[in-house]
Amino acid sequence: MNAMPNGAILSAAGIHKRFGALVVLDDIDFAMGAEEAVGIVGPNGAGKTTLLSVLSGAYPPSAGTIAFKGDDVTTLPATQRCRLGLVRTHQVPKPFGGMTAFENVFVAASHGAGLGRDEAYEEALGSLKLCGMLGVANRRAETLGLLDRKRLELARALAAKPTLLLLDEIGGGLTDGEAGELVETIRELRRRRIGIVWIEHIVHILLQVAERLICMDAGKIIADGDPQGVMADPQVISAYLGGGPK
Amino acid sequence: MSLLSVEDLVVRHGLLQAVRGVSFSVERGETLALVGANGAGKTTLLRAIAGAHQAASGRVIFDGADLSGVPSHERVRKGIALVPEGRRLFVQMTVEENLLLGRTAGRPGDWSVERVLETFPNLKPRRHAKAGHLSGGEQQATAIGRALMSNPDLLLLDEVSLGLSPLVVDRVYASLRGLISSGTTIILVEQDLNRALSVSSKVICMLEGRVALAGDSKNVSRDEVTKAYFGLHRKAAGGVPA
Amino acid sequence: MTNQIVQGILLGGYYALIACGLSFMFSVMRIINLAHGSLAVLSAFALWLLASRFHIPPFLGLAIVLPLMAVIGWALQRFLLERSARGGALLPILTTFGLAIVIDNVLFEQFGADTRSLAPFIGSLSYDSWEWPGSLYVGKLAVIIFVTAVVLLGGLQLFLTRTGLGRSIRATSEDPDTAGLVGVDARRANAIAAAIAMVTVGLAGAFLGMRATFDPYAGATQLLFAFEAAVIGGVGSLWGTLIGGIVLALAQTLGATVHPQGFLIGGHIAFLIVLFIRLYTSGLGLGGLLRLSTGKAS
Amino acid sequence: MSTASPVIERGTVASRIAGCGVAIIILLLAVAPQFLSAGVVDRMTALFIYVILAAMWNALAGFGGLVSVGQQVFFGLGAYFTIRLANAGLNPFVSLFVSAVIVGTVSWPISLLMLRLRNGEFAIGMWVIAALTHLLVNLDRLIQGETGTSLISLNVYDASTRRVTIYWLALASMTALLAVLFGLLRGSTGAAIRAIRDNEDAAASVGVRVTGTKRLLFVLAAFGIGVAGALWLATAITFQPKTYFSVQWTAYMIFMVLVGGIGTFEGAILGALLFFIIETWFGGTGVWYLIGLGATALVFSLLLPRGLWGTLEDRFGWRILSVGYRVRLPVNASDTTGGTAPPAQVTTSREKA
Repeated sequence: MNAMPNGAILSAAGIHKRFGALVVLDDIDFAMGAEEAVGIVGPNGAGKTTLLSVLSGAYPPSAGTIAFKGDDVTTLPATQRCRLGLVRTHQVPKPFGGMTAFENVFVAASHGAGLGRDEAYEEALGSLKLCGMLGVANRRAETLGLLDRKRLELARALAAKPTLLLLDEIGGGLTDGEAGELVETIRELRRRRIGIVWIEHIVHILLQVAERLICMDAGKIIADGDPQGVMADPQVISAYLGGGPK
Repeated sequence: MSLLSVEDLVVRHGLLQAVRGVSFSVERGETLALVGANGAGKTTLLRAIAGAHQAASGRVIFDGADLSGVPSHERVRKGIALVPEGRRLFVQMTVEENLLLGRTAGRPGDWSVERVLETFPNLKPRRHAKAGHLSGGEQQATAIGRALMSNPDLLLLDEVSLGLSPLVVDRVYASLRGLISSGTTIILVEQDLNRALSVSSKVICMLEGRVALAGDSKNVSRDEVTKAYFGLHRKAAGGVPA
Repeated sequence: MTNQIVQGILLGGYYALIACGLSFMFSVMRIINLAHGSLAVLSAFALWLLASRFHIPPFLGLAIVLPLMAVIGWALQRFLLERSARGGALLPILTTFGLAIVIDNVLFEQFGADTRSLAPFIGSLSYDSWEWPGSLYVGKLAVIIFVTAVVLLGGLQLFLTRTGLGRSIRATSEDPDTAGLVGVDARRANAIAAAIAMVTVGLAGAFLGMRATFDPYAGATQLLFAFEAAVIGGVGSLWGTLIGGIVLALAQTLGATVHPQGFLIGGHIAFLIVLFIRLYTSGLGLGGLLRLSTGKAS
Repeated sequence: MSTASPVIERGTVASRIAGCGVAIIILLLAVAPQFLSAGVVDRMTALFIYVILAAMWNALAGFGGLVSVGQQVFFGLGAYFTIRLANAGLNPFVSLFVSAVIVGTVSWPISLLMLRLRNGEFAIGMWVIAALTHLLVNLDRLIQGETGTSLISLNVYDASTRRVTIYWLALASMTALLAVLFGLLRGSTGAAIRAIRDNEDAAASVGVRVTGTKRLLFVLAAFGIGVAGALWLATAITFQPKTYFSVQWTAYMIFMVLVGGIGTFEGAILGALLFFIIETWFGGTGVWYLIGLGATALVFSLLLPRGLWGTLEDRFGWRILSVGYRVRLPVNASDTTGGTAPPAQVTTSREKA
């Protein structure tokens, strides 16, 4: 697959990632259009988070190229990709613990989105509000609970004004009510025409938002398409549960 | 008396409440399979039983003794051994050294380096190789062997077939069957449902920190487990379990 | 020239001795102990006190001082390092730096600014030498120190690989969490490792006192030597430390031949050059220089 | 939904009063030499230098997470370059500041190597740099090794002019450096600096330029400490490398910051004041004084790692010279969990000073 579909905002071709002898990503080809919402599922160790890290620039791929908005960003560090609008969240939230929730988000607005002071304030407050975090805006992040840290992770990424948001398991550990709020938040992002790639283990949450689903297993994409179809794919079921029907 | 009983156990992993009130018990000689999606809390549950996480509330009772506050190395001494997810071998050390470490607790029993090598013949030529240089199957065998070296009464196995080729998985499971028939009590986390059901006597499916389904391995259907696994059973029921 | 190289190599033995405790503690507990040098000087003063006040010769005095150092190491780990390490990576630096200041100045308060030496208490050993082929004169003490370093490093290596306790310590340094799961008491292993490290520091202090002079503020220099030798020696086995010590000593010897004040400068520059090469060729900057390579896959 | 938007507050009533207070204090300090004895003027000059040292080390370690035990290198170089420049014929007072600029410039290449080190390695690596620089300075014929030399060109001024000029220079330097530092830390760069301290990877992933920001901080701290070293030389006149390149200076900085409150702007100043008082009272006790300093630093790092001001700030919410941001929610906002809920008054989200 060398020719990328026209209008793809993000495309990755021939991505390999090895850690020592361990092959984590094995020839991944992936492209998505702007404003698309793509879910990624797959069993443990399938390479999902690694794929996200390679796409976001946390580390370079061992082979392959990545293009964002038509430019080759394969060797661009995460900082630069963020400034171009490709922003990620972390599976284990990484807040700036000594700073307040607002300050966390403000950093992203002023540096990631490159806004001036007043616009950065607006953007930061808007992101906090969208994620339901205004009430804890003045709390030091290290004093927040897991749920708020996850929300903060999302709010901070949003404040960097992404055109494409890479989400890594932001739904884990949520109650049903909380998960519902999260789904609403993500739907709002979609209305704002932000593209989304979302890795999630809690499939029923993901299915409420994703219009396309990718299933990975052992470093490869094994299914890609309509969510219901992918979840019914025997290959997907056996990737999770192994073997054929009992 | 059950060998192990877990009573309304709540465990936080970092800030996440990964296990949210789980109760079950395991009798001597039984094999319990624990299935569920990632993040369902299986690994945290096993680690809490092994003492790597302390319970936020609830109790783990082993051989009649409450284990609250007992650190992991003491639990090994009492007879609980964990084969951790991802094997967690000491990669700088040789296979033999890894195995010998399993003897630190000093529990009496039949297991020796020689016997482990008999049980896993593929390790024999690798005895002095660094654990970091082993293949996945050899690593898994070493990890199981290391746990066996403490002569445990209860063996906890976390994803022993992950990342292994089917052939190697077969071999690992063949040796597990040997252990089971020799009367070792086992709790097993396994992705492959068929395998899990085929070796176990009881099965528990976890979902988001709770027990979504518990039953006899012979009586549950694959379909039932699949629904519980993805949390689709409650959508179908149209409600939220209490 | 051959003479200088031989002397340099022998001096490297001393640096390996002082460095091995520092890198041992770092590889097990991930802590750089800034009081390392001061503790070596403390040991030297203890031996000096025993020798001058109670007429116990230094080599005999070690029988008292080394166990004492072991206790200090154990207590240090249990009461200071374990606690401060919980507060993140930066606190142990501040804690051990504070400790170094306390030790230095307590020594100053007790013993004053005079420089001391253990040389007067070891008889002719301090100046005796052997003549080697090629009319090479090598000090007996220098040879003893070098041999001690080799024996100590070898012994430590054997201890770590051949004994259960040694394996427990290595397991703890690789992965304290999993070590607990196989039955190793990680806290105990760390405390024992600290005790062992302090014994090597005590021995290094003894030789510092015998081969040269020392004063209450000599600890800082010893710490820098130890750090430089450990970093130059780099990752891997304890033998790397020996090589690091020898490289450092040779660079100092070379420096001294270039300029009368070039001894220390030569060592520091060698350290910076090695550092530069390591940082810009291997990308080790992120992983840490002293750390034994763990090769852990993510 | 409410029509009122939240307001970003940069200060409190207390901080506005404190701001005025600081301005008054500085004005008073500026005219103080008229009324103070020579000895007191000299001591006050020392205090200003301590404040600079504490603020700079705090910026580096407390805000940037870069703990260095080799900052004496910049202190010594500040003094050394002053000597060199004055010897070359430059006015000694001008030399002080040109010297600090050179120190800042020199720190740039040092940062290329040192900033790649982590934690303890950075700390002690800086110490090696300090030791090496000390030795190299000793090689300079002008310095005559450890014998040292003096800033003789200052002798053209009479003693009282010299004393008061240095006092004013120190006061002005302190004020200016604190202002620059405060401005930097309060601005978006300051937020980036703290973000890097808390999580470097996350900072990079939200668009913070990690390396450049760290370097800026490193160079600024080097410059500030260079100023302090040059000023110290001006008060002491004599330059002995051993004194200036002593690790004791870093020990003082650590003590001041650790006791005052690492990572808070007020903490460093408070720490410098406490240190100054302790030195004035106990400095005469010589070595016990130093033992006390070391032990206090040890105890604080173990038991009260946020220092006095940090603890007060946590306990009572005191903020005087805060570099942080507070969100004030409108009174009718639905959230009730917000820490501060004073009456709402503004409807835009413009900054309120």
